[in-house]
Amino acid sequence: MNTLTYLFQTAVKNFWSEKRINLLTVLTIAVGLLIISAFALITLNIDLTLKNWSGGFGLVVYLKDNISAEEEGLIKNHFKKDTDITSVNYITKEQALKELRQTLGSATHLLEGFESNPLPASFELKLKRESLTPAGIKEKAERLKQFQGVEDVQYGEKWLASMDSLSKGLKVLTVSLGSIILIALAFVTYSTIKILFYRRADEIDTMKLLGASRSFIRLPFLMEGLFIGLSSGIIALSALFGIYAVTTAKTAELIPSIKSFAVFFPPAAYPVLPLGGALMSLIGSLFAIGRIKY
Amino acid sequence: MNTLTYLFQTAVKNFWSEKRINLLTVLTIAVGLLIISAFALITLNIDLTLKNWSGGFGLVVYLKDNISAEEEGLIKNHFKKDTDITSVNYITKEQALKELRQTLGSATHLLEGFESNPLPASFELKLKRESLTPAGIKEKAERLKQFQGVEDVQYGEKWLASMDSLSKGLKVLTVSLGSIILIALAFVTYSTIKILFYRRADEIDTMKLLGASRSFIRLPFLMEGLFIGLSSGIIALSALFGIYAVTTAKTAELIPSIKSFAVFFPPAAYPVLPLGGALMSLIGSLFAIGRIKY
Amino acid sequence: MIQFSDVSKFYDNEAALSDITLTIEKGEHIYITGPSGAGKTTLLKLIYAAERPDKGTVSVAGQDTGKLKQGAVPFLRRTIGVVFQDFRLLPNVTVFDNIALALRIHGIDSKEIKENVNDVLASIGMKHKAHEFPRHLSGGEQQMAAIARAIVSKPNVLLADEPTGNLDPGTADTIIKLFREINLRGTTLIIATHHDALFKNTGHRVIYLKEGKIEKETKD
Amino acid sequence: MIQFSDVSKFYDNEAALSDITLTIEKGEHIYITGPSGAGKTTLLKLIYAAERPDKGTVSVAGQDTGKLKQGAVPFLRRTIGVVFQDFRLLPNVTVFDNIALALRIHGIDSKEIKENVNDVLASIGMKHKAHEFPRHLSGGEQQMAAIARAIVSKPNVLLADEPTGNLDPGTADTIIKLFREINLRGTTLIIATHHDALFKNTGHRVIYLKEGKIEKETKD
Ligand SMILES: Nc1ncnc2c1ncn2[C@@H]1O[C@H](COP(=O)(O)OP(=O)(O)OP(=O)(O)O)[C@@H](O)[C@H]1O
Ligand SMILES: Nc1ncnc2c1ncn2[C@@H]1O[C@H](COP(=O)(O)OP(=O)(O)OP(=O)(O)O)[C@@H](O)[C@H]1O
Ligand SMILES: [Mg+2]
Ligand SMILES: [Mg+2]
Repeated sequence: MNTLTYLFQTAVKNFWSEKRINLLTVLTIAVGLLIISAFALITLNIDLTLKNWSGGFGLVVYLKDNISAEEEGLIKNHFKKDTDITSVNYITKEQALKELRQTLGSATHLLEGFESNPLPASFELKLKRESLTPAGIKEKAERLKQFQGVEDVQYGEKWLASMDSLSKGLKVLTVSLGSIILIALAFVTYSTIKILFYRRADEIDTMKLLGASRSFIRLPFLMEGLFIGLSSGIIALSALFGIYAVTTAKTAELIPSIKSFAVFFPPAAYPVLPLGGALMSLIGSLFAIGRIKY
Repeated sequence: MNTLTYLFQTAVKNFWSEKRINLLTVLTIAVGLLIISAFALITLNIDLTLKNWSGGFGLVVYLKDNISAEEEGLIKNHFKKDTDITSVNYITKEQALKELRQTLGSATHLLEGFESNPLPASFELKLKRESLTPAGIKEKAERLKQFQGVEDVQYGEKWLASMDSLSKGLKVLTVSLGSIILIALAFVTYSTIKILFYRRADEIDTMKLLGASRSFIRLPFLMEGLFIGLSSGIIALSALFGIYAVTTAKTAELIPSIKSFAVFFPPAAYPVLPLGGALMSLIGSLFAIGRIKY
Repeated sequence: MIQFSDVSKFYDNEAALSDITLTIEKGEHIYITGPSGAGKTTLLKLIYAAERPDKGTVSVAGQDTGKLKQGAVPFLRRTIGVVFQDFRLLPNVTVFDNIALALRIHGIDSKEIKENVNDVLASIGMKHKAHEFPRHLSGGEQQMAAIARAIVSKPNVLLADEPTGNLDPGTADTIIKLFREINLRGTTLIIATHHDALFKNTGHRVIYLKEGKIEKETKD
Repeated sequence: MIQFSDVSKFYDNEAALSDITLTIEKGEHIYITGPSGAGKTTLLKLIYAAERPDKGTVSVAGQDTGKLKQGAVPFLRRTIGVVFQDFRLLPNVTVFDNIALALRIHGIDSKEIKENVNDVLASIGMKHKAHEFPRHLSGGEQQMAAIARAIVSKPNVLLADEPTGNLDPGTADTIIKLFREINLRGTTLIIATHHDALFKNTGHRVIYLKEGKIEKETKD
């Protein structure tokens, strides 16, 4: 116990006695953690935005004018059984015409040639995000077309395909760039701590010659690494929050809607950065000290 | 001259005598340069992609069925004088109908109610990218509406607005994230070199006591910094190229079209990374050595 | 008991020590002398297992240091106090903490450490420098701190490598008297030195090394 | 000519030197002695401007070191050779390069450097260690390398701080003889040492320091 207290004090002393260079190390690692967490936050926000967009996506089932109540019942029943469908919205012929008028805007005169309402009634279906794959939707559409009373089934094939590839591309980018950055930062941490401890090789030698055990030598270094990582994490978290606040405020001047969908990490995730930093530095220190041979 | 040769040899020797730790430093800085140049490359590619997309954007000027040749002439003349317009395409009533049929696809029966072709002839205008601001386009549209024989002027207002804000947002993101990363890396470089040179404080002291001049002490360190930066830059450039090649190849499996628009930096820009790295390390070293006081 | 049997140690194919056979009894007070580069420091290093013999065996307290497991080395070293020729003080801690370190390693508690360190500092007249850092000490003061660290843990064996090189004759005398006291309490004492005034006419055993070999042995 | 006029130097409000007045003529051969912590090293540091006086003035070759501009310091130091008490060898370069460094600083060309360094190494019998790194040398060998570096550039003033602390009497004699030769060629020679055998009965001037003050001065 006494020895542990001493080793802890030693770590604090060592940290303090080289405060300038330790501060540099802390800031370096903090900057690294900041980059990776900023990256994670941006990814999170892009992902949420994509989810929002694709939440508006669905299938439209156009009904024949002469559909029977029984046929309509069968179709509705099918919707109920399909767990991928999250909402069903019935659009009457009149609503459809109204919507078309709105969409056409100033070109509404195009509709003047019609004697009766040419538009069909329809069901608008919304699907779970997970089910929004081009192949899956196509299959669903084909099945719905088989029903009696269904005139046609439409969905944004092209849009869906590009949305899908955008989402996939983004995932590839996120994972590859993210892991590059992660590896890079693990490396920067290791390297910084290695260089920092390299100076102490003499000191370690002396301790060995005085009969210190491996753990006696290592513990202060590991604790120092832990402090460094922990402080880095706390600094990174604060900086990230600051930058997030400033950036959203600034961006809101250009895109006011940003405030409604930009998010920060949930409070439960706050400890991740300090603890992650501490763990990373701890492992970095462990490698940096290396094998102690007598 | 003799002394310069010696100082150069000293730098090489120093670099070599601590090769492990110098290699770590080189890799750390290389990783930093890699991240920043990867970021620049991604930004470049996104920007080009946006340019491609918006290249397809334009205004459509719908003409009245009863437009006179003189009126058409005046309109065409106006187009010629407006330097923002890069291309003008005349769409006849028949072409318009054909296009609409294609667009409607399986819903083409909607057109069956028409007796005569309800669609107007039109001019499709393409604009310079720089002129694609919501306000500018709106003004252009209003002016065109004043012409005799013009039925209506349409443009993707919403799409343009979101495209514009996307582009602006991206720019804000790029500049802010980019400068954070740049500052971070300048800092990592400085810090790594500082920590590396910190060990040599004793050596510097000894040199001072032996009567070495400031430049005699500094030059080997600066050269060592230069080597470190130069090697880092070369490694980063090679790694970036490797990652680019692998990533585009991998991504092409998902989005085949990527090959047609993904670009790497032009060869003329290759020296930027090694030279930039060298410069950065040089400045970092200069700060790291600090003022030499006697 | 320390025993060298036909020990050689090579650096870059040159023998720093060759065919040394030597027995040092428990509680002995012995000097190692000889010109620069004769192998004095190397001989001491073999005792505290900082070097392993390339030929022959070195046994310390019954343990063959050449065959010692890594984990056993610290335990051996804790029974040996060493005054290093180049002092080897930790630069980032005070004189007090440098000396206390030798006790910390034994897991002794802080109160006892404080007492012991202060006692040692008092006995060598260095109390006023307890809270200085090594770089703020004179050469002799650094050497005194190194001596204090070696003796504070009351080791079974005390090795002192040129312990008076930076000391004035008066202080050197004090140190030698202190060493003698420690030796009388049962500690085996091995001093490597050029300083023949330390052993001249004392009746102690002196080993003369030359070019890695034992040239002669006397009882002055 | 080196002149101390009423010089004091304080560390943490304690005087390491107080009220020193002393004149050393060009070409003199003088010893500074006194117990550990008396201020010998501090006195030498004031000469090569590693410390500036807190009171009084130190003048070296007509220059007041206290008022010396930063840019002038290296030029002063190039006229002074110093054997540091803790050697101060660069750890990353060989003995040869450590010694050559003193000449590099003068901008001398490589061929001449090689000759001079080899001559010096030969004169102190260290040629066989020319390409070793300092950490692979014995204590005495390191001290010899430090001496070689101080004398290789044939300085006007040679300061040697405890230059024989790690040398055996034979080697110490050789070094002192070498110093004497250098002195006879006109170099001012100032040796700080505890080792009274160096100056006993030589007829040289000896300054005895004690607690920062000049206690006495003799011509032994
Ligand atoms: N940088 C420093 N900071 C604080 N005190 C110092 C510093 N340098 C020297 N001292 C103190 O000044 C006094 C004189 O030191 P100095 O090194 O001149 O002694 P010395 O005569 O050379 O002794 P030695 O023979 O032991 O080398 C000593 O008490 C020392 O502790
Ligand atoms: N690590 C090493 N690598 C290479 N050679 C070494 C090493 N350590 C010692 N030597 C050489 O071995 C020989 C004996 O060295 P040692 O340090 O034992 O001498 P010493 O008797 O202690 O001398 P001194 O009185 O000068 O301290 C010397 O020639 C030295 O150069
Ligand atoms: Mg030795
Ligand atoms: Mg001194």
